[in-house]
Amino acid sequence: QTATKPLSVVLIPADGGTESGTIADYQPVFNAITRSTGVRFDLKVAQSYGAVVEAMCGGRADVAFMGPVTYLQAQKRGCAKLLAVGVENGQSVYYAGFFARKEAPFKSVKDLRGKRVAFGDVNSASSFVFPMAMVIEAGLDPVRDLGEIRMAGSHVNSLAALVQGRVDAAALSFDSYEKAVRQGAVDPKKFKVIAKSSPIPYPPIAVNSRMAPKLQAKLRAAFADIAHAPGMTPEMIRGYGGKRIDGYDVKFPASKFNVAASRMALVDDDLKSRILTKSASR
Amino acid sequence: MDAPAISFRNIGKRYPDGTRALDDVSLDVPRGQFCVLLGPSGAGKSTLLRMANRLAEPTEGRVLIEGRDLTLRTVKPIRRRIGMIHQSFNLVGRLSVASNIMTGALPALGPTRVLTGLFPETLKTKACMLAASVGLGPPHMSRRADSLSGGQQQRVGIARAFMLDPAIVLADEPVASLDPRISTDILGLIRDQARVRGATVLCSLHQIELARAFADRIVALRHGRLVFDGTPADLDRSAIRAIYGEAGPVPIASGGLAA
Amino acid sequence: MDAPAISFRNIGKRYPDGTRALDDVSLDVPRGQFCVLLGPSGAGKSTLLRMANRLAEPTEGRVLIEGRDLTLRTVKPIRRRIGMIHQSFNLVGRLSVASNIMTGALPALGPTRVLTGLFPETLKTKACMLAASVGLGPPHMSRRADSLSGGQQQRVGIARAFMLDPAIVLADEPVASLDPRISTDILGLIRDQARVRGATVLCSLHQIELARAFADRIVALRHGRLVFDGTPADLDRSAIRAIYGEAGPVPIASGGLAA
Amino acid sequence: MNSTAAWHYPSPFGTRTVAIVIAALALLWITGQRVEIGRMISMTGEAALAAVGLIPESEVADGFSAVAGKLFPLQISTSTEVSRIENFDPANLPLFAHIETVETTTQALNPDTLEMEPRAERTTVLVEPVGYLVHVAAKMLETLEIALWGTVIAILIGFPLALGAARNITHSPALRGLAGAAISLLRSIPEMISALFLVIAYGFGPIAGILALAFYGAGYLGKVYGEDMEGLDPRPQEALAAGGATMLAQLRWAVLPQAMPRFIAAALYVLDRNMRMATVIGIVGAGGIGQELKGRYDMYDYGHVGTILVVIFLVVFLLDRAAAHLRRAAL
Amino acid sequence: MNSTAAWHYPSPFGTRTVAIVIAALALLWITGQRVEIGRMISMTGEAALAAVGLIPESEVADGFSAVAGKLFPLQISTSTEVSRIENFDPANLPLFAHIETVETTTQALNPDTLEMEPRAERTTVLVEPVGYLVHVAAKMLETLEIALWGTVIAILIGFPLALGAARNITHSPALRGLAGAAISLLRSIPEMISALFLVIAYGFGPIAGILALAFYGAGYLGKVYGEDMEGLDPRPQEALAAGGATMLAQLRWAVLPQAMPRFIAAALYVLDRNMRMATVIGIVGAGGIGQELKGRYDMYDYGHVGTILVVIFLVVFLLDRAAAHLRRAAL
Ligand SMILES: Nc1ncnc2c1ncn2[C@@H]1O[C@H](COP(=O)(O)OP(=O)(O)OP(=O)(O)O)[C@@H](O)[C@H]1O
Ligand SMILES: Nc1ncnc2c1ncn2[C@@H]1O[C@H](COP(=O)(O)OP(=O)(O)OP(=O)(O)O)[C@@H](O)[C@H]1O
Ligand SMILES: [Mg+2]
Ligand SMILES: [Mg+2]
Repeated sequence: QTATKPLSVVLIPADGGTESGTIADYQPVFNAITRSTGVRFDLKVAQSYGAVVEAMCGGRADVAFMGPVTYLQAQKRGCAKLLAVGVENGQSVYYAGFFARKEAPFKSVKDLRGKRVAFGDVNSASSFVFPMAMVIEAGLDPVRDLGEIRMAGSHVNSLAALVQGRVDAAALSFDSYEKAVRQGAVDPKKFKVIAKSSPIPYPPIAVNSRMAPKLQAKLRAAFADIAHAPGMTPEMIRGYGGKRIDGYDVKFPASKFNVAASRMALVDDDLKSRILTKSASR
Repeated sequence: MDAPAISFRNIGKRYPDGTRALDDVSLDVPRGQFCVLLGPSGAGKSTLLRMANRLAEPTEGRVLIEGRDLTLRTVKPIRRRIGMIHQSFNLVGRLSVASNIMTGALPALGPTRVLTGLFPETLKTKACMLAASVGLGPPHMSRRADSLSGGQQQRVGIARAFMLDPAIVLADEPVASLDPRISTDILGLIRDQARVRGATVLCSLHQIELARAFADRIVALRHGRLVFDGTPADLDRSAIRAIYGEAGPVPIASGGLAA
Repeated sequence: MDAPAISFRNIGKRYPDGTRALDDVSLDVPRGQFCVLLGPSGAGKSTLLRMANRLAEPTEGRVLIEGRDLTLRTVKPIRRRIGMIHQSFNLVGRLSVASNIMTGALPALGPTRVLTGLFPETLKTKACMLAASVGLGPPHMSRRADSLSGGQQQRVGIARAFMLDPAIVLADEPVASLDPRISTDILGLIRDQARVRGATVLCSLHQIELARAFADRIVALRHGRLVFDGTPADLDRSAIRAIYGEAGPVPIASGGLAA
Repeated sequence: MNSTAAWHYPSPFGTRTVAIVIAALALLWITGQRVEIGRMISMTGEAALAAVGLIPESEVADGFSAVAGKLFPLQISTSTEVSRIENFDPANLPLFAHIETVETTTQALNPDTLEMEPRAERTTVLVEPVGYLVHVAAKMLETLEIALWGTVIAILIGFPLALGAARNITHSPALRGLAGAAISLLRSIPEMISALFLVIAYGFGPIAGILALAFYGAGYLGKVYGEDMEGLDPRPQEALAAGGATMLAQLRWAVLPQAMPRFIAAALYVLDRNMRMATVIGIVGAGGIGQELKGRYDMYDYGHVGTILVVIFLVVFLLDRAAAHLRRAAL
Repeated sequence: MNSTAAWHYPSPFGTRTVAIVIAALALLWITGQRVEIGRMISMTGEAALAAVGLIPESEVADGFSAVAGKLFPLQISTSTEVSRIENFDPANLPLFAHIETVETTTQALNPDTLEMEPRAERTTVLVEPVGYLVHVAAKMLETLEIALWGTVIAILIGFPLALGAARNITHSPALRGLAGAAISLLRSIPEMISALFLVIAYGFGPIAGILALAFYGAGYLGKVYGEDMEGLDPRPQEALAAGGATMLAQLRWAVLPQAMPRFIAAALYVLDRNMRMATVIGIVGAGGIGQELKGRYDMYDYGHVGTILVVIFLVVFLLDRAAAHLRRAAL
């Protein structure tokens, strides 16, 4: 890549966000990096995890902000390398969980046996992979033991199904739930968290593994020093979900994503296709 | 009951594109009269006929049918008393001949029959008899109207107009596409119908001979104005010249009759 | 060059729905002849005419134009030499009169002119002259064809047929919707054209008088079979009865001529 | 004439018609049970009764009012934290904008206690009173541009295909079959799917969206234009053919003049359909208002969703009027 | 006759036409630059050149072949680990099925070392040679049922609206305006969005999908049926009106017989469009093949995606043939 052709950056709003909102979150960061390195960027937003993996592997995207599961899929195919992960209060994790109505008698994931449960997108760490792993770790076979599986497509639809009483429990990220409460879409007094997932690594920023190592190093340095880049204010440093973060960790060990990988290994392709089949039956 | 069947009062018509089709035409057609309308092509014959049932609206003057003003409110009941034969037949090409004839009876039928197409036997018989009287036999009845020859289509249109025994018949060149034999048969049929039932006929024609043979009265338009009004006997060579212009109809003038 | 202009050899036609329109018709029309086709409505006149340029395909027999067999391969060049006047006019209603007349010249124009509608001046002049000769003036030229009266539309169709100076003219009731004056003008025009250019005319008509006045030769169909072939002088009362059936044309029989 | 023969009035429908009608009803009955049409009717009925107050509540009515109610009030302003605006210059505000200081209390879920906890924040925001409307309008314009080009390309591909598939233009059955298959192929791939593939081929951006819309639109126009041309009054074309005019001449002077009003209507339909479809395929990264809509929905900003829906309605409505106008002028 | 006057041949186009054409071209030029049409053409051109081997490679061609190539070979069999099948009875296998033992090496994460380790596994699987095809066919049937009912309801709502909006049926401009607005409203809400709301109101299952399809379809049919009725030859209807026939009679005996082929074509178009749309709205939980398609895409199972696309194409193609047949019979 020469300096004349901007690097193509693809952003996925991890649990929902608008095109302009997501760009507004990241534009200042990338602008700062342009100022410090001279590398220019062309930011695009996509909402399909699969399309971004294919874009990375097809060389159509140079940099991507993607969900942890997506990152791992791309990495497994040898297309992506970790660049940086946002840090907030020294941590780079978020949580997902199962939500239910306050009066529901569920106390743990085990109690979901025979119940109707909604999940989000099949490639989403927080609304599918981690919650599904929780079900398996609780000793249940998702297909055999859950009453009904609803693949609602997104965090919002998963929660909406719960709110409307179409399911007994819904899997989504805490972040998305907070947004719903803030926007008055749900009344927090009526719902509770049944179980919390293990910490999920932040959605990372990854580079195409075909990118020249020198350029990768240049970007890595720039991200590490983002807080001191010219023209940056602390408020402009944003990360997952548009939240304010302290900075980017470029030394984040890729092995920390193994937690996610282990969860992914639990939810293998065979299981996924059985879940798909079950969710489609009625 | 002495109001004329059709009464045009100072009718004028200018089409939206500026064409002036009629100009101050006044004409009373008494009940029971067989009145033939002559005039060169484009003289305004079709336009005048179409005003008698408000298919065309006059831009000046007014029309009275049996003494009643023809307005938006009265048009429905008045139209039921009028049968019209259209110059371009206006059949529903995709329907059968039988259905096309039957559409003439629709105004007399209730919504159920209209929707289901289950017509009373009497009307079916009538449709068949009318078809026969214009020379269309049973094999034609279930054929599609658009597979008929020009003259056959015109005859379907004529049968349709008589389904409800109209008190007034408006006929726009009813025999233009017909051979002389059927032409006379059909004009005879229309005249007989009218005589028997006391119906009024206003009929545009191009054939002067037929007009002379059938009309009680002949009127003629030229350039949208009434230029002749008289009995068949009054229609002499100079009158014809006044209607059609200088040369007069050539077949007569150039010795067509002598052949 | 002594092959007849049009030659029908043992033509038969059965429509897909089973209607038998023509039955073993053989007819040679020599070059330069003005041949009139008579026959009652539904006799098969239109069908026969439409076979001369293969708009209808014979189910039996074959058609030769100027000695050449009319096949799928030869039809294009042959059609260019033929001008046709259609019984139902077949104008493009949404186009202007000028454009409709001009469509008659399209076969002679290259694709660029066809696409852009930029026609050569000579053709424009010709279109205007033809319009004038059928009695349509400049104010009609830019009007939409579907806003014309029936007779005016028929005249546009006639002008269109002459745009390319056809060697053969097929005319299907060209004057059905026209008044007697214009009828004779137009048949005169067709005859003159034919005489001057040595063109052949095959023309179906319903008016026996006009047939007598203009034809070099008269042929007649009845129920799809040729029942008469002779000069106008041969067309006597008994011939007419053979063509149209028992009663014969009434206007003549009932003293129409005497009026 | 023969009066017994005259009695022959054809019967309005044959046993074949009756059999077909019965078969169709049976099919509807069986499939209707499988897709729970009965439940749909009873639920809708309940909602209707609840709406007029005859019964106290209905699931459907509740569900509707729960969501639909939240669409209002529409959101038309924007407020942006000034600290997030690069090179913010308080002396040089955008038109109509002003600065406010707001104190907000937000709720956050504490991962340890699993309880919601309030947190107070004080921020300076730039308020633009019609900022969101302007933003939506800009996105809408982009959507319209995508839809417009999707339509233009659809016509460029679809019209030749239609010519190939129309019985009265193309006489060779082989060619017609080929064109028909191409049309079916273009129409059989859901835009959503072709957009996903096109994004991979052309990269993220409007091109993939335009092509996805254009491919499907080409299939639609190929089909509709073809059928329109076949359904015309054949006589004017026949008159031209009778004179020996080429197919091109027949097309230009008999087919097109007659078909134009329908062609225009179909193209405008594709345009407005593209506009709405852009809201779906925009999601894969093809620009336009789609992501805005999906994103706002995912962020529970129902007021924003309401604004977008109203704007889409207005644009569709105006397009409809314009289309009706054009059609009538061409009629 | 007067030969100077005869020289008056109207000019083919006026300055107004020329001005409109120039304005349209300018619009296309400007918007074309905004949506990168130039880039689209050059990329597509490159791909075409690459395809015929004139240039070594093109991004687009690579991207296409990367994805499209993966659609093949189509996946038509299923294999299920027998250990995951409840009450598996090896003596009583499904039709055509057989049992295989496969040895696979998978990479698994060792929870202790947190390293990926290869692990050989030996599993017994039940192979159904056309199992996936059967599954897709069953889903397709369900999709067709949803599409069918979406179409039936669309006709039931759309036809009355079309009557209300058609100039030659409804004479009152107020009523026409009302019907027109309802049609615009129905057409302006993207199915995706109305499906989201309807799922909340009616619950998961086909009802929400059917209604979402039906609402939009009703808008489409309202528009198209209305325009079709307005575009008919007015003379047969005029003939009936001239005799004093009611509007109902005119509709049943002049309008419908003429419009039927178009009506059938439009309804069949809605049917096949619904079928494809079901692949999009199915995603929100409305049944049909949509979730299967989206899910397989998200799982990178392109062989499965290929199978689904081929099945959709076949169904669209067959529907097309059936539609053409019906239309021709009605013509
Ligand atoms: N497309 C068609 N399908 C079936 N039958 C047809 C078709 N066209 C014409 N016919 C039938 O063929 C016969 C001859 O028709 P044709 O149009 O040639 O008659 P014609 O002599 O021109 O009559 P007219 O003087 O009434 O125009 C008629 O009985 C007619 O009904
Ligand atoms: N819809 C219309 N718009 C504009 N002008 C029209 C329309 N209909 C008829 N005209 C014009 O009005 C004049 C009278 O037409 P009309 O149809 O009444 O003539 P006509 O006497 O019936 O002629 P023909 O014997 O040829 O049928 C003609 O010049 C015609 O061109
Ligand atoms: Mg007239
Ligand atoms: Mg004929």
